[in-house]
Amino acid sequence: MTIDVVFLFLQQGVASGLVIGSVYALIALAIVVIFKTSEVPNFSQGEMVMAAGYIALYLLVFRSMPLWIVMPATILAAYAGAALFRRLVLNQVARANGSPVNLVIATLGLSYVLRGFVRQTGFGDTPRSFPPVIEPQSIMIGQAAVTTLDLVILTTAVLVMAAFFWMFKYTKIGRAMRAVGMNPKAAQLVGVDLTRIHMIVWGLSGGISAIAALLISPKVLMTADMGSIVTMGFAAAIVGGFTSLPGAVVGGFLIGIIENFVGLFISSRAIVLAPFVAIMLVLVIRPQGLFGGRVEIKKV
Amino acid sequence: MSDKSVLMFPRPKSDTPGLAKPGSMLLTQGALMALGAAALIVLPFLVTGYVLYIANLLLVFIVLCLGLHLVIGETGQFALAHAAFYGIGIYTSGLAGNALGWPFPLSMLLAGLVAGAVGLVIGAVALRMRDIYLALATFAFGEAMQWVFLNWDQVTGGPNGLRISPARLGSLEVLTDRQAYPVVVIVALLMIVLTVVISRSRLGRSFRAVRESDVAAMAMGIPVRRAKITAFGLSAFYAGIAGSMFATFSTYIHPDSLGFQTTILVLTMVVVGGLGSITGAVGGAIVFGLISEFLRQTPSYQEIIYGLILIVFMMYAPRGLFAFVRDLMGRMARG
Amino acid sequence: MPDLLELTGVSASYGRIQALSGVSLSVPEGSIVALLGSNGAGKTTTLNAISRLVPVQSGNIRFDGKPIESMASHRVVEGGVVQVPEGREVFRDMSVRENLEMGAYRRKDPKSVRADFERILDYFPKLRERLQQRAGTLSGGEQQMLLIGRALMARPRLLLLDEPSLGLSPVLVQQIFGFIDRLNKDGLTILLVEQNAAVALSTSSYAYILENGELALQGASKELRHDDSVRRTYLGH
Amino acid sequence: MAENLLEVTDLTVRFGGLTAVNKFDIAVQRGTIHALIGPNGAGKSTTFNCISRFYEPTAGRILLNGVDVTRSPASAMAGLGVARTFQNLELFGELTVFENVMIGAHVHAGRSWADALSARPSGVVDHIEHLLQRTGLTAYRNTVARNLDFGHQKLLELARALAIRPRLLLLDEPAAGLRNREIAALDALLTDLCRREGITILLVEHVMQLVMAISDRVTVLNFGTKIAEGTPDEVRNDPSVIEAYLGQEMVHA
Repeated sequence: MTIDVVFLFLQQGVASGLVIGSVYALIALAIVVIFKTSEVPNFSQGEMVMAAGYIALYLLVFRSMPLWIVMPATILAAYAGAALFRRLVLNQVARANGSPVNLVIATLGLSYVLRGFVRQTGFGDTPRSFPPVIEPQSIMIGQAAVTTLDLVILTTAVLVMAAFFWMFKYTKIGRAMRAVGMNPKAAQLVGVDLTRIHMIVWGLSGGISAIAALLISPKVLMTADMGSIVTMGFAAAIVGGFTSLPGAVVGGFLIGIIENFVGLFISSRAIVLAPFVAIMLVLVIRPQGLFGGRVEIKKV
Repeated sequence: MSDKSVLMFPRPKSDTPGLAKPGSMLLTQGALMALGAAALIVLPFLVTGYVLYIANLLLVFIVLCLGLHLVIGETGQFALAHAAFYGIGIYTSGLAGNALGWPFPLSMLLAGLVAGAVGLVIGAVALRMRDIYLALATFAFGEAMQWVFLNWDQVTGGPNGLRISPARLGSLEVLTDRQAYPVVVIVALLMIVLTVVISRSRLGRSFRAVRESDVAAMAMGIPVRRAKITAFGLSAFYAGIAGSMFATFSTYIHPDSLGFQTTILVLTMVVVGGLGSITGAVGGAIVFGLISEFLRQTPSYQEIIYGLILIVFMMYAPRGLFAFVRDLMGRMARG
Repeated sequence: MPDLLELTGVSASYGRIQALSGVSLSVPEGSIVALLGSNGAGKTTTLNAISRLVPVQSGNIRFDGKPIESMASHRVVEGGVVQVPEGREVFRDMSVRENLEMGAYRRKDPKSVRADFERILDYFPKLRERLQQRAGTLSGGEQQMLLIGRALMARPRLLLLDEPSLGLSPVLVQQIFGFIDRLNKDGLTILLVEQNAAVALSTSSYAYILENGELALQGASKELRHDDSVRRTYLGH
Repeated sequence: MAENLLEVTDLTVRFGGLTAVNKFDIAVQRGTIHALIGPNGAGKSTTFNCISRFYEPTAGRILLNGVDVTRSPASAMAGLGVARTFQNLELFGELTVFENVMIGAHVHAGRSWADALSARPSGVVDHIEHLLQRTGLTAYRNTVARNLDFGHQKLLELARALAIRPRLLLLDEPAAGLRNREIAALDALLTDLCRREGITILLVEHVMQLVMAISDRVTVLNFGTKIAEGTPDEVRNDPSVIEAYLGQEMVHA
C-alpha cells in the first residue's frame, strides 16, 4: 500500500465514518438517555429503529403519503410506542420485582415482539429499499467521495443531537431528566413526577430511534433483522462510558470511523467484528469508558 | 440463656410466609422423579424417531439451561454468551470425532473442557465488570464467536456449515436418534445429578452467597471473584457438554443457530421456569422446548410468542412458572 | 393555633428496615416542632411517610385538614409540604443555580420565582458567590444551605428538615439554626428531625421523642430540656 | 501472643478531599468488649470498614494478634478469625435461616472432599443448631431470611457471624432498631460470648444504654479524630463527649 493510498483511505474512512457514525451516535444517545435515568440497558433499541423504519416505509410506499407527513408521523408513533411500553409494561415489571435484570429481560421480550410483528405483516419477507429522500449526487471532499444524501444524513443527525443537548441542558423537562438521573429521591422531593419523566425519556429515545431509522433506511436494505445495527449503538455507548451523553456521540463517530478503517485497511469481512473488538477492548482496558466517571465505593 | 433468649424474642404475629414443609416437598419431588425416570425408560418403545429427536433436543436444552442456571440463577451473574460455548462444544466434539476419530465419551469430555477453559478465560476478563457491563461484554463475546464460526472456514466449514460424522465407541456407531437416545439420556441425567450435588455443596452455597450479597459473602471468607469465575467456567463446561450431546444425534451444524437468538432462547427457558431453581431450569427447558418446536413452522409467530411470554412473565410472574403455580395453589388452599 | 400537619396512628415500613407503628403527632401552624430519637428510631421514615416516599400502611396524615396519605409525592410538594433530606442529597453535577431552579420545579409563577430566588440568595450570601459552581464540590455546610434554599424555592408552607446539623462543625450548626429560626419568624412552619438534642430543644416549642418506631415521650421543649429521660436516650445514663 | 488482639495505629482515610478518619489509634485487648462511639458522620463506620478490610486506608497499620493485615483482602479475614456484621443488614435474603448460618461456617465446612460436597457437613451442623438455639432462631430455621422481622434479621446476622467461630467479632450497630427487651437480650448474649467464650468484641453503636452496660472500654470519635477513651463512666462524664452528643448547652444541665 503506497502512502498515497493510505492518505486516500484515511480521508475516505473519516468522511464515510462520520456519516455512518452520526447515525450510530443517535442510537447510542437513545440508549444512554434511558440508561442514565432508569439504569436499564434497552435491548430493544435496535428493533425500535427497525420498526420505525417499517412504519415510514408503510406510510410512504403503501399509503403514498408525502414525506413531510411521513417523517413527523413516524417519529410521533415511535415516541408514543416507547412511552407506552415504559408506562404499561416496565412500570408493572418494576412493581412485580424491581430487579434491573427483569427489566432487561422485558426489553428483550419487546425486541422479539417487534421483529416477529414485522415478519408477520409480510414486509420483512424480502429485503426492501427505502426510496431516497433526495437524489444522491456524488461530491468530492478532499479526496473522499460522499453523496449529497450523506451530507443530509450528517447534517440532520448533528442538528438533532444539538437540539437534544439544548433540550437536556436548558429546558425545564431536560433539567428534570438530569435530576432523575443524578438523584431520583431528591428529584421526587422537589416535586418531579418520576413516572412521567420516565415516559418522556422513553418517548424521546423512541423518537431519536425513529430519526436514526429515517436517516439510515435509504442507505441499507431493510429487513426484519436490521435492528442488529443496535450493536453499533451499544459499542458506541460503551466506548463513551455508557452514562455519558457526549461520550455516546463521540463513541458513535469513533465506531463509524473505526468500522470504515477496518473495511478499507483490513477486510470488508472483518467489519462486522469491529464493534465487538472495540467493546471488549474498552471493557478490558478502561471499563468506565472514555467519558465515564469513576466507580463509586459501595457503602456497607 | 438459650431458653431465655427464645422467650425474649417473640414470634411474628402472623404465620411466617416462606416456611417450607420439607417432608411433603421431598415426597412430591421423589414421586415426580420416579415418574420422570419411568417415562424416560419407556419412551423409546412407544414413539417414532421424530419424537425421539425432539426428546434428544429437549435433553440438550436441559443441560444448556442447567449451565445458565449455575451462572445466572445460582450466582446472579448476567452472562449472555451461552450459545458461543455451546458452539465451541459442538465444533470441538465434531472435529475430535471427524478428524481424530476419537470415541464419543472422550470427545464429549474434551468439548466440555475446551468450552470450560474458554469460559474461565472470558470469565476472568468479563467479571471485572458488574451487572450490565458483564451482560454487554459477554454479548459482544458471543457475537464475536459467531463471526469466528462463520469465517474460520478451515475448521468450522464457515457459512457452508459442518458435516458431523457419526459418534463412535469402538465399532459401535450412532446413526439414528433412537441409538443416540440412551447416550443423551444418561449424560443429561448425570448433568442433573452433578448440578444437584454442586448446588447442595459448599461451592453451591458460596455461589448463592455471592448472588444474595457479595459484601456479606466476602465477610464470610468467600473469595467472591473466584466464585464468580468458577461459576462462569462451569456454566461454559455445561454448554460444551450440551454441544457434544447435540453432536451425537446430529449430522450437520450451521453457525446461524449459534447466535444471540439461541442464548435468548435458553435464557427464556430458565427465566420462564423460574430463576434460581433446578426444577425451574429443567421444567422451563421442557415446556419452552416443546412450545418452540410447535412454533417452528411459523417463525414470525414464534418470535411474537417468545417475546410476549418474556414480557408477561416479567410483569406478572417474575419468579417463574413453577413458583407462580405454587403461589396460586397456596393461595387457593388458604381460600 | 390550628394544626397544619396532623398524623394519627401512622404505620409504615421502609423495605426491610423496621416499621413505624402507630405514630401520632401534630404541628401547629407557625411553630417549630422537633422529632428526636436515636439512630434508627424511625425519624426519617416519619418524614418520608409525610413526603410520600414510603407507603403508609395504616393511619392518616392530614395537611391543612386534607388527607395526603395516599397522594403522589409531587402533589404533596405542590401542596406546600417540602422536605430537606438528610445528608448531601443535592444534584451533584448541576450548578448551584440549577439546583435552586429545580426547587421551583412545580411552580408556574416565573415572576415570583425570580423574586424568591433573589430573596434566598440574600438569606445565603455564600450561595450567591457560588452560583455557577457544581453542587458536588460545595463544602458540607454550603450543601446544607443549598438544600434548604432549594426547598424554599418551592414556597413551602411546611418545611420538613431532616438532621440539618449532620456532620457540621458547631459553628456551622449555630449558623444553620440561626437561619431556621429566622425562617420560622418569617412565618414558616417547620417539623425538625434532629440528633443534636440541645439545639433542637432550644429551637423548637414542642418535641416528640421516637424510640424503635414508636412515640416514647412528648412535651414542651422547655420542659424536655430538663427531663432526665432525654439524657438517658442519648447517653445511656 | 500479643496482649492486644487488635492494634490500629495512625489510621487515616481520605475520600477525595474529605478526611473521614485522621491518625486514629485504637488497641483492643483480648477478651474484652470495646465500643467505638461518636455522633453520626464521625468516621466510626469508615474505621470499622478498614479494620474488616472493606475499605483501603490511606495510611496507617492494622495488626491482628501481632500480624500485619493492613493489605489483606476482606475475604481472608474470616479465615483469620475475624467476623463482622453490617449496619444496614447484609443477609442472604432469599436463603433460609439455616443456609445463612451455614454459609457463615464456610471456612469450616470444607475440611475434606466429603465435607465440601455435603449439604450438611458433620461437625458444622451441630454448631449451627447450637447457634440457632442461642439466638432463639431454631423455630425459623427454614424461614427465608427476608421474611423475618427486623429484630430476628439482626440476630441472624449475629448467628451467621458466630458461625465463623471468631476470635474477634466486629459488630456495626447491633442494637439499632431493636426494641428495649431485644436490646436487653442482646446485652446478655454479648456479655456471655465475651466472658464465657472469650470472644473479643469491637462494636460501633449508637444505643448508649447497651454501650454503657457491656463495654470494658469506650473510644469516642468526632470529626474523624479520637476525642476520648476510657471506661464507660469516664467517657460519659467527659465534657467533650457530652458536648459532641448533646451540644454545648447541655454539658452542665
